[in-house]
Amino acid sequence: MSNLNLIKTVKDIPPEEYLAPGHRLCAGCGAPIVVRLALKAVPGPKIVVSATGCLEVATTIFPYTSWKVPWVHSAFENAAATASGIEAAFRALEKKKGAKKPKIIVFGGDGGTFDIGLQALSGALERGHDLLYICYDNEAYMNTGIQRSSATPKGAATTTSPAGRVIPGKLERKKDLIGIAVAHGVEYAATANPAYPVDLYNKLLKAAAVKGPTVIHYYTPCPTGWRSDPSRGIEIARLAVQTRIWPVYEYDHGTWRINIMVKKPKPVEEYFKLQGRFRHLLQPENKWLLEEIKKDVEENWNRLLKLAGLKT
Amino acid sequence: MARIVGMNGDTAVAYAVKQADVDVIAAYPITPQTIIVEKLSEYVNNGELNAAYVPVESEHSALSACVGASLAGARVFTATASQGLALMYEILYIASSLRTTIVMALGNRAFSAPINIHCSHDDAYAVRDAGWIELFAENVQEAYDLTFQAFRIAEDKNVLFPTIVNLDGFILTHSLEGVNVFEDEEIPKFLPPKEPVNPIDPEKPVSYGPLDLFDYYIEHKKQQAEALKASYPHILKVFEEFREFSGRSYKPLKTLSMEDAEVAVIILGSAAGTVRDVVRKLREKGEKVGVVSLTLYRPFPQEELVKVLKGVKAVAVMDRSYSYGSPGAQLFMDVAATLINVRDKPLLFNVIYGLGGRDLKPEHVVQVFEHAKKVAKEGEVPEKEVWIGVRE
Amino acid sequence: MIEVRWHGRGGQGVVTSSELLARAVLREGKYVQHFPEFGPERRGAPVRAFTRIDDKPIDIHYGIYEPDIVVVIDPVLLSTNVEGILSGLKNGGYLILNTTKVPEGIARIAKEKDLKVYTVDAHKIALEVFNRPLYNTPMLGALVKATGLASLDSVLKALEERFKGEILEKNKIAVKRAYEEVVKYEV
Amino acid sequence: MKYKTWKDLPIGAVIPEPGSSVEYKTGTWRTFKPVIDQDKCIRCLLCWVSCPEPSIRRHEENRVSVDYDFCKGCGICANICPVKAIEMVSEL
Repeated sequence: MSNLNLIKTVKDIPPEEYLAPGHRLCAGCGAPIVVRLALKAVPGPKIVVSATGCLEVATTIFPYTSWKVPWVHSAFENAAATASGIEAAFRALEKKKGAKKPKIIVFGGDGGTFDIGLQALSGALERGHDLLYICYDNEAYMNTGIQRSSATPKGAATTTSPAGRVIPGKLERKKDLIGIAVAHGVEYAATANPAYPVDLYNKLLKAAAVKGPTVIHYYTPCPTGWRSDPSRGIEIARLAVQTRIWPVYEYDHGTWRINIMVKKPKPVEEYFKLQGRFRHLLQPENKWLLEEIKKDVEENWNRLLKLAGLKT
Repeated sequence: MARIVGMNGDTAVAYAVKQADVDVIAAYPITPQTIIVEKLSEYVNNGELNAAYVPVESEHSALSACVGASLAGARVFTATASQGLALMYEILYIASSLRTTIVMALGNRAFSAPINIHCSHDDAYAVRDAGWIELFAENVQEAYDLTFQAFRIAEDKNVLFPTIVNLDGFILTHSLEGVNVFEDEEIPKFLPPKEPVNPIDPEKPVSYGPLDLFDYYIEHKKQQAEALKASYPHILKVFEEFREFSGRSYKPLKTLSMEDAEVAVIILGSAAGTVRDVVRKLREKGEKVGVVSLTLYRPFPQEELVKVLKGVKAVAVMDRSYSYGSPGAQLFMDVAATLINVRDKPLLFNVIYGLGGRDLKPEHVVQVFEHAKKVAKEGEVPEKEVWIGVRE
Repeated sequence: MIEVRWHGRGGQGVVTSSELLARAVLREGKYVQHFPEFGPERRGAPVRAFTRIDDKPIDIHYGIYEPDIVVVIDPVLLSTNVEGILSGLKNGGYLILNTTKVPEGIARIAKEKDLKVYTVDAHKIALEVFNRPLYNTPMLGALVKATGLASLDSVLKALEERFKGEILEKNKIAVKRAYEEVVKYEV
Repeated sequence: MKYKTWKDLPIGAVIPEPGSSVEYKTGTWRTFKPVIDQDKCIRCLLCWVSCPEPSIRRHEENRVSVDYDFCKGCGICANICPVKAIEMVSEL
C-alpha cells in the first residue's frame, strides 16, 4: 500500500476522461461520478463489465457508447460471473501467449449486487478473481422504476414498498454489503461517497492495487428515485454521512477505519426532509419508525466504532 | 497407427477437450455430465492441461463466465444437463447473440418434475430456438469426434456460433466403448489454436452487449438469423476436413436404406443405432424400411431431409421429449415444417419414446414400423401421436 | 454377439469387473460396450452391470435382457435373488458363481436350461489376497477361464490400465488364482 | 442519421467506436444552464469532479468551462461551488 500515490486534493485527479458525455443517465445522477473516477484511478489496461441497470442501459444505447475502454454487458445477475470468465481467460492467455492481463472493473447497481447478483458476486469473491467490484447503490431498482431492493434503507418509500396507511414504506434494514464482502476474505472493501471525492479516489487506488477481489460500495444519489432536487445530490450525499446514516469506512487488510469521522451528527430529519422517499417519516403517525431508524443508525455507528477500535 | 482406448462418453468428451487445448473451462457439476468436469479438473490440476478451470457456483454463472471468456478470445468449454441447462437458459441466447464460440457438451437428461437423471432430449430441444449449433452423437466415438468438430465449427470465421455436442445421458455418458483416439501432436492439423474475431482488447475498446431498441434490434436479429443459415456450408466443410483428417465421415443426416424405403423413422441420438439394427433385420425379410438420424440438428438440414424422404409414404418422427399443448413434439414439428410446402410428401406421425431413460427395445422399433406400414397402406394417419413403451 | 450380465452389491466392484472385461476384450481387437445400471442405490444394494462383445461394430444401444453369460459376484445373491440372477439367461448359457456349493434351486434350473455352470471360491481368494471381501477381479479371472472371452494376458493388461502398485499386484494374483481354481460344476 | 441495414452492422451487436455517444447531444435536455463567473472561480475543480456527464471541461491551470452540447442542467455544479461562482440561468 505504501507505494500508492494517494492524492491530497481534487486537483491531483488526472484530467483524462474515459467516459464520454452524451449518455442518457438522468440529470444529476450520481453513478457516472464513480465511473469517471474509477477509470482514472485504475492504472494501465482495463476492462469494464456492467450488470443490467441504469448505468448499462443509459451509456450504451446502440449505436452509441460512452465507454472509451472495453465494456461488456451480458445480463442482470451475472456481472461478477461474466467478469470471472474474462479474468480467467486473460489469466490463461497470459500464461500461454504472454498477453498482459488487464484489470477488470465491475459495475452493478444495488439490485444487481445485493439481490439478484449476490450469488454470482459471492462466487467470484470466493474464487478470488482479480477484479474490482463497484456497487453503485441508489437504494432501489431505479432502472425499472423505483422498486424496493434489499439495499433500500428502512423507512424509504418505493413503488413496491409504498408509504401506505398501514405499512409506511420499507420496514427492513439494509443489508451489510461490506460485511458480506469481508466474510469472503477479501483484502479490501470500503464504502464511498461522492461528497468526499478525494477519499473516494484514494479508495479506488487502494482497491485497484490489490491482486484479487475488492469491493467498493458507493453511495449514488438518484434524484428521480429519491424525489429530490437534482442539483442537491452531492449535498444530500454529504448529509447522509453527517447524519451517520451512511458511514464512510473501509476494511483494509484486516484493519477497519472510519474515514469520515462524524463527531456531532446532524439530525436525520435534515437528511430525510430533502427527499420525497422519506417525507412520510416526518409525519407524527410514523414517529415510531423514525425513532427505530435513529436507533438503528446509532447501533450501526457504534458497531463501526468498535470494529475500528474506537470508544463508543 | 490407430489407438483404441476404452472410454465412456463423458471421459471421451473430456479427453477431446483436453486435446483441443482449451483455455477456459467454467462448469458446475450435474449428473450425468459430472465425469466430464471431474476429468477436466484432474487434467488441469495435474498440469496435463494448461487452462483456467473456473469452479463456478451455478450453471447460470458457468455460461456467463464462458461468455466473458469467449469474448476475451479464449477457447472455452462447458458441460451441463437438464436442470443445469434450464438454469443457463437466459444466457444461451446471449451467448449466441454476442457470437461467442463456446462449446458445450450436453449429457441429455430429462427435465423435472418428477426428478429423473436419465435420458430425455428436453434439454437439447430447449436450446433449439436459441441460436446455437447442435450436434448429436450416436455413440462414444462420435462424442469424441464431434467435440473437435464443434470447436472448429464454432470458431470458424464464417460461423461464430456457440455449439453443443449432445450425448444421451447414461446411455452414452456412462457407457464404455472403444474409441479410436488421436495422438496429441496430430490435433493442430485439424484444430489449430483459436484465432479470435474481435476479442476484448484494451487497445481497441469495443462495447459488447449494448442496449438495442426498436430502431436496430430487428436488424441485429435478422443478421443473426441469416448468419446461422449461412453457417451450413461451412459446417459441411468442417465435416469434410474431419473425414480427410481422421478417415471417419460425418454428414448432417445419417441414412440407412432410404433409397427405396416406403416407410421410415427419423430419430436423434443413441437410439438411432438400435433402429438401424431393426432396419437391417426387416430388410432381410424384404421390407422396404429405412431410417434417418440427424447428426446436425441446428441449423436443421432441411434440403437434405426433403431429398432423402422423396418417395417415402409414411414417416415416424421419434421424439425423446414432449411439447405440452403443441401440435407435435419438437423434432416432429421440425420435420413437418420442413415438408409443409413439398409436393407428394409422406404422411407423418409422431412417436414419443424413451422419456427419462426408458429403454427403446428392438420390439418397440418393430411396432413403430408396423404402425408406419399401416399408415402407408391406408393412406391416412389415425393417430398423429403415438407413445411407445408406456404402460397403458 | 456375446452379452454378459454381472450381479453383485454396491461397493463390491461389480461395475469395475464389467469395465475390466470390456478393456481386456478391446485389447483383442473386438468391439465392446460396457454399461452399469444406474439407480439411486447406494452401497450394499444389489447392482448390475453389462458387457456386450462382438467381432463387428456394435450399433445398438439398449439394455441386455437375454444374456449369454451371467456372473454372480456376490454369494449372498445366490440365495436371496435367484430369480433375478437367472432372468432371461439363454438356454445353454454360462453361469459363473462365487461359491463352493451350487444351491439346489439353481442346480435344478441349470439342468432345465442346459446351463454351463462354473464355480470359484472367490470369497476365500479375496480374503487371502486382499484381506477383504473384494470379489470382482477374481470373478473376472474365473469368467475368462470358463468362457474364453479374453485371454488371461489381456485381463492382466487391462488391470494395469486401472490399478497401480501394490493394488495392481494383488489384483493380478487374485485373477490368476481364480483363473486356476475355477471348476466346472457338473449339472 | 442514416440507419444501417442488417448487412452493414458489425456482428454481435457490438459498438466498435469508443466514446461515440458524443454524437448524441444531451444539451437539449436543459431548462437552466450553468454560467461560470471566471473572476469568482477559485479553480477548486469540485464542479468538474462532481459533474455526471462530464460536461464541465478542465483546462490549463484548472480553469473550467461548460460544454453546453452535453450539460443537462442538473445544477450540481452550481450547488457544490464553494464560492458561488456558478449561476443557473434560464434557457427560456
